Amino acid sequence: MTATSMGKDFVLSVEGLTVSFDGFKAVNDLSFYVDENEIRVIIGPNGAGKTTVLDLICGRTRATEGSIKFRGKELTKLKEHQIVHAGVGRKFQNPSIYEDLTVFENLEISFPRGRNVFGALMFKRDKEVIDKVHEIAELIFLKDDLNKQAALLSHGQKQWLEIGMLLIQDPELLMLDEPVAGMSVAERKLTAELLNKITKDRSVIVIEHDMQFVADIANRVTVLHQGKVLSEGSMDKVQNDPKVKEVYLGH
Amino acid sequence: MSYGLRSFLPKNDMINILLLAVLIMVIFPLSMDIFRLNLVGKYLSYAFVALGLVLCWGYGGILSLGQGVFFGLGGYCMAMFLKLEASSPENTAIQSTPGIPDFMDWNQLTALPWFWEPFHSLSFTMIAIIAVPVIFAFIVSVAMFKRRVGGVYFAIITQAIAAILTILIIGQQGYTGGVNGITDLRTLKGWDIRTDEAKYILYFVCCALLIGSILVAQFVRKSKLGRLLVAMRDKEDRVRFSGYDVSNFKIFIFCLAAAFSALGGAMFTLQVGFMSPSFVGIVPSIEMVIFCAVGGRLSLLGAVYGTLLVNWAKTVFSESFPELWLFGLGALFIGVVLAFPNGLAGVYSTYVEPMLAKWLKSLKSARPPMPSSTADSRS
Amino acid sequence: MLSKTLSSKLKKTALALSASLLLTPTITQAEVNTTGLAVTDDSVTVGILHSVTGTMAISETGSVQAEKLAIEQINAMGGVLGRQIKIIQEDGASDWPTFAEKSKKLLVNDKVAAVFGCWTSASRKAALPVFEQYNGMLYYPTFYEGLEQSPNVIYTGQEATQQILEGLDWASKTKGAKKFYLLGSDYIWPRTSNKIARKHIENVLKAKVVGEEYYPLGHTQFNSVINKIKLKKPDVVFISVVGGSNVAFYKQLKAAGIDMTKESPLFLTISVTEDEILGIGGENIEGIYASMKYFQSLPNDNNKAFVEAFKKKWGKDIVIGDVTQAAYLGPWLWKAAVEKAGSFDVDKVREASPGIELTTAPEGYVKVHKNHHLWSKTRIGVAMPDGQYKVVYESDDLIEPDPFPEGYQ
Amino acid sequence: MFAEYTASELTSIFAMQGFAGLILFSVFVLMALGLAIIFGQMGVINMAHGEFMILGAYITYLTSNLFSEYAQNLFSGYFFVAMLLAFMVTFALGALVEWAMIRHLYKRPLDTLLATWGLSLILQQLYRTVFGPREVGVTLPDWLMGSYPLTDMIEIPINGIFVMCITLVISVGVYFWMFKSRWGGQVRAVVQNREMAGAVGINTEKVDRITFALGCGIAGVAGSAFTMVGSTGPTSGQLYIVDTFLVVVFGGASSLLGTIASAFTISQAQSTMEFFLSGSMAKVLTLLVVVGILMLRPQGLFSLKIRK
Repeated sequence: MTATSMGKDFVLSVEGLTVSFDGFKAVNDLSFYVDENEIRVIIGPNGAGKTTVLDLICGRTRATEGSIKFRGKELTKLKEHQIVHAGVGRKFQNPSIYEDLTVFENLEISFPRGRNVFGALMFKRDKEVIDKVHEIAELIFLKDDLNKQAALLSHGQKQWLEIGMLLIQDPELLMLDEPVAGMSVAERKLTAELLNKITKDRSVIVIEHDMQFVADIANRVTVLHQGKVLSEGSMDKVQNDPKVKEVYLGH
Repeated sequence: MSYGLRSFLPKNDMINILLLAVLIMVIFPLSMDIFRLNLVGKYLSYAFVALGLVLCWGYGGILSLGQGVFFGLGGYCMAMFLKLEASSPENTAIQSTPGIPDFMDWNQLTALPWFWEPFHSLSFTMIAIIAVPVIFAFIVSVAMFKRRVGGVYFAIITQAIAAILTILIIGQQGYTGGVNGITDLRTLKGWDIRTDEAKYILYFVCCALLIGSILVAQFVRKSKLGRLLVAMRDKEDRVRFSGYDVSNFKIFIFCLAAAFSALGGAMFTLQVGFMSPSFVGIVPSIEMVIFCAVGGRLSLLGAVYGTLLVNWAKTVFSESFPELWLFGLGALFIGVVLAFPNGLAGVYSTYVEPMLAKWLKSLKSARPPMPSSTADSRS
Repeated sequence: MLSKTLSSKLKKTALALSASLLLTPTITQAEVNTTGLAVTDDSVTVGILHSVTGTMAISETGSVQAEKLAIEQINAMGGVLGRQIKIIQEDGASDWPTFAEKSKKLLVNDKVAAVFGCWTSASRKAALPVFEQYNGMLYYPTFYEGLEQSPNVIYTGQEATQQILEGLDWASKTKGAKKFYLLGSDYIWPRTSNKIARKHIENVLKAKVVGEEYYPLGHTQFNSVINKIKLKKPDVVFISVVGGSNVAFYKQLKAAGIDMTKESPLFLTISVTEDEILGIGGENIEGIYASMKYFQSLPNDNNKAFVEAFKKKWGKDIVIGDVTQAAYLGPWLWKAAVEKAGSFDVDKVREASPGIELTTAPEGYVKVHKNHHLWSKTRIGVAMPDGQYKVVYESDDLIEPDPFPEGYQ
Repeated sequence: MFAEYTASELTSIFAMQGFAGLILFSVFVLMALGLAIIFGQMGVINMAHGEFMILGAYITYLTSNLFSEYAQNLFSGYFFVAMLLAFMVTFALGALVEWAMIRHLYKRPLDTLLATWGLSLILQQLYRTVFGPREVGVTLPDWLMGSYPLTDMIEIPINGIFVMCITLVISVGVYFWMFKSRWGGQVRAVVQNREMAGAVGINTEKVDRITFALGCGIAGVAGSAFTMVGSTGPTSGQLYIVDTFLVVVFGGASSLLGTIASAFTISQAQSTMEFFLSGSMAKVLTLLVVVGILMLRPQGLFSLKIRK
């Protein structure tokens, strides 16, 4: 936490965040801040606590200590769906889509309307919904597969679909866990393009291993190691940090 | 895609529901005597439970082994009303306290317990038949689903609840009629429900309510809520992170299933003429799951056919081969689960329907086949 | 009043008689059957309705065997009113609505002249409205809680007071019992029985009930109640535990160091017949007393012939309990009533039934009371290691059945 | 309620009652251990658990008949042979069932529940056909019957001690097998990560089969032991099923220690309440409390907080 970061209005401020599993501290007194419209990439060796950080922000795991503030709102006490309503969207590491439903239905379910029981019963597939679904489908390269059952998509397409499901929620903070994992080179390129398009008006946190990909998209990079921030800054700065070199190359 | 009736009731489904309606409301009454028809009526009252299970188990992934509880609560509410009417002071003049049900008199109760009082009113009873089980289901499901108890745990806890309720009903015989249940029910607002004519009318009421319930279930299934249930069964977390409070949907569908079961219980009481704890416990509850599984856990109509088929087989086989019946039922159950997890409906849609479609196509090569959206691809 | 209804009934019968005279050529058929029962010139059809499958099959099998034996014997003697008895057997499948359904089938479709059946009270309660609606006749074999007296049922087993009062009196008089502990399975029969027992103990015997306890059906852990019995030190433990719980209870009793033959306390049951002892094991229950109307070991000649015939038909290892004998009485009582009435008509059989005597009953002499229960004796037997009871006491007179006992409710 | 008793009477009764609780505890552990292994380690719900127990009981019955027929002089020792046979037969049947049925259902845990229910129906009817609908009486050797008088009032039932010993032996055996043996390590590896375990050369199919069979085998021994305290009939197995499942779930499904702790809690609660209340109410209250606690703490008494 640098001096300049104090007192400024951040989209997301994580402070003193700790979570322990039976005494093992997966995340240990972690603090970092994400700016408006910033693309932040979190990297780190396996077991550094990257996914756990995302789990903590979106409410999947409860923090033992510390605070997560999103636009001044404390997230640690909210339930998952309330955090989503506040404007945080999250993509999982393995594509998490509804395999039994069609692409259209996958996107439609993610459309932010009719989110309570009664609303879901009375939900109508009106023009607004259909237009929005088509718009997003176009964006994620799936406009020809709308009626396809999601289980039949390729791995890369599933990743895109999940990104699309987030986009249709129009979150202010988008969190992506390894969005290009398992993709072919061509798909990777398309994904980078897609991310560039969709990150325009929002803040994004990305977890990624692919350094080339990271260099392409990141504004700032945070390196996690053993649940703590090891280094933070631009890609160049981080790459030349001796501590980072030691962690990555030392074993 | 136009919305409205078409979307909630596609032509295929409409035809299938109509076929069922014709079968149970025209063909059965014409081809059976009232004795057999009354039996079918009893089976159909179980079909309500199976219908509820399709929604909460097939779609919601919530397996309840305690649906007998709701069936029983609905049935007992109905039975309490009928028993009070049958226990008028004139009918019970020989008792030491006339005007209360006979079993209370034997148990030295000298006044009607407070919770029996409102069941003098038919309108209260009608509300209670649905409200009591639903409130109970609501309490149970809020406690469980808000804490994310699911799957196996839910199944076992509902099973324990069924066991508790049975022990309670049997033990508190002064208030409930004990192990014998509430028997000798005669009239509904002066109308003798034991005559053949009444049995016909009750049968048709039962059919009408069943078709109505199927339509309600169909509406839920085809609404976004139905798709959400499928989504939840697959990736519960994803639904949460799409901004839905998953537990509310589970609570809703569980309560709806309870309401269906209760309706079935009330129709059971009316048609059979009594209610007893042997329809509340673990064994009947699991049998109802069997009906649903055999018919197809993802098919509303399949559940109805499954119920009819299993019960019909039970009646026929247990008469001719009582020894073999349990072997048959057990084998059927294992076979369905292992080989046809989607039951009869699954067999129909994977084998029969394509054949039919091919055949129809060869008749007149037009009209593309309807996409089926209910395929279950879980392996 | 009575003569008026009687004469009007006679008139009706005469009318029906003359009507059928015109229609059917066979006079005899019409005379004995004016209500369209399944009676022909040489046969009459009756129903047997017990559970052959399900959990109750264990208990009801003996009744089916006894009823079939009785009917076979009656047929061998020339039948009823010159007609051979045909049987339609239906399975109640341990499921109460099924009993109601099958009753209806037997009465409406098969038009049977009488039904021998039901075992549990629940099945009888379920079937009763059907018998009343379609005016059928049911011969019900089980000892039960009483509190019922239907014109359409003949109860060939004991109602509660017949089994209980004499047994308690015996314990009080010959064993000087002052403190009683009541224990039962948790359902209507044990609860009603214990209610009657408590009143009798407190009001008539002027003794004390030191404990009353019920366990759910199927319960298998009785160590706590055994401890309570040890603590309260009753003179008599009065037991109405049924089914699988029985086995667990007596085994645990024995294991807890209670020697039942020492009679301290004395164990008096109304629920363990020779049938149940098979499952419990004779050595585990030696020394308990049972209050019943029938034991297989009864030394009279009727019984010796009955036991011999029963074993000949159903196998030499079979045992015969109280209910089995009561079931055996059903067809005989019906035959006697039909012959007295000279008709198979249910109304006439009902009218003829009170006062029917049976001198050939294995239990000795029985008589039908006007409340449709049987006058019969009460016997106390002590369980022997071979699984039989030895009769140690027999009431002097027949005990009057009293299904609605004054002062016991 | 204790005013009329002397202090020594009360002491001995409480001692006896504590002992009754311990016996109930042993019975619960025996019932639940096999199920806990199958459910906790494999996620399979075996509704036919009770029928496996009854199979063990029937084997004991057959063995006792055999001995009294052909080896009367060895009769006093037959019970050990019977338990061994019960274990082997139920183990074999368990392996067969796993091979024919369960292995196809690992990804559908709720379906195992339904399929094993079907199995339980078949087994019940099988018992009925083979052994008749009546309960059978198992003759016990004399040394297992009766009790050992500790004082005038306190009598220790010998078969209770015997059940406790069996429970202890089996619990210790399971502990060593699960946590000290190579085999147990493989089982735990498979539970934690099936693919990885398979990749490092563990024969996961064999592990599954033997785990399931072992659970069934323990059920068989339990059934054999229960001939001393309970009934043996075609449907007797049904009597145990609710209690057994509640013990396992209450303990926290994945923890064997939890199962034992939960058996202890439930048995003590039940036996205490049975002493102060009537039996039926005690049962209802026990079940209600257990269900109530499970609603508040669905993960059961013992559960590991794990990283998802």
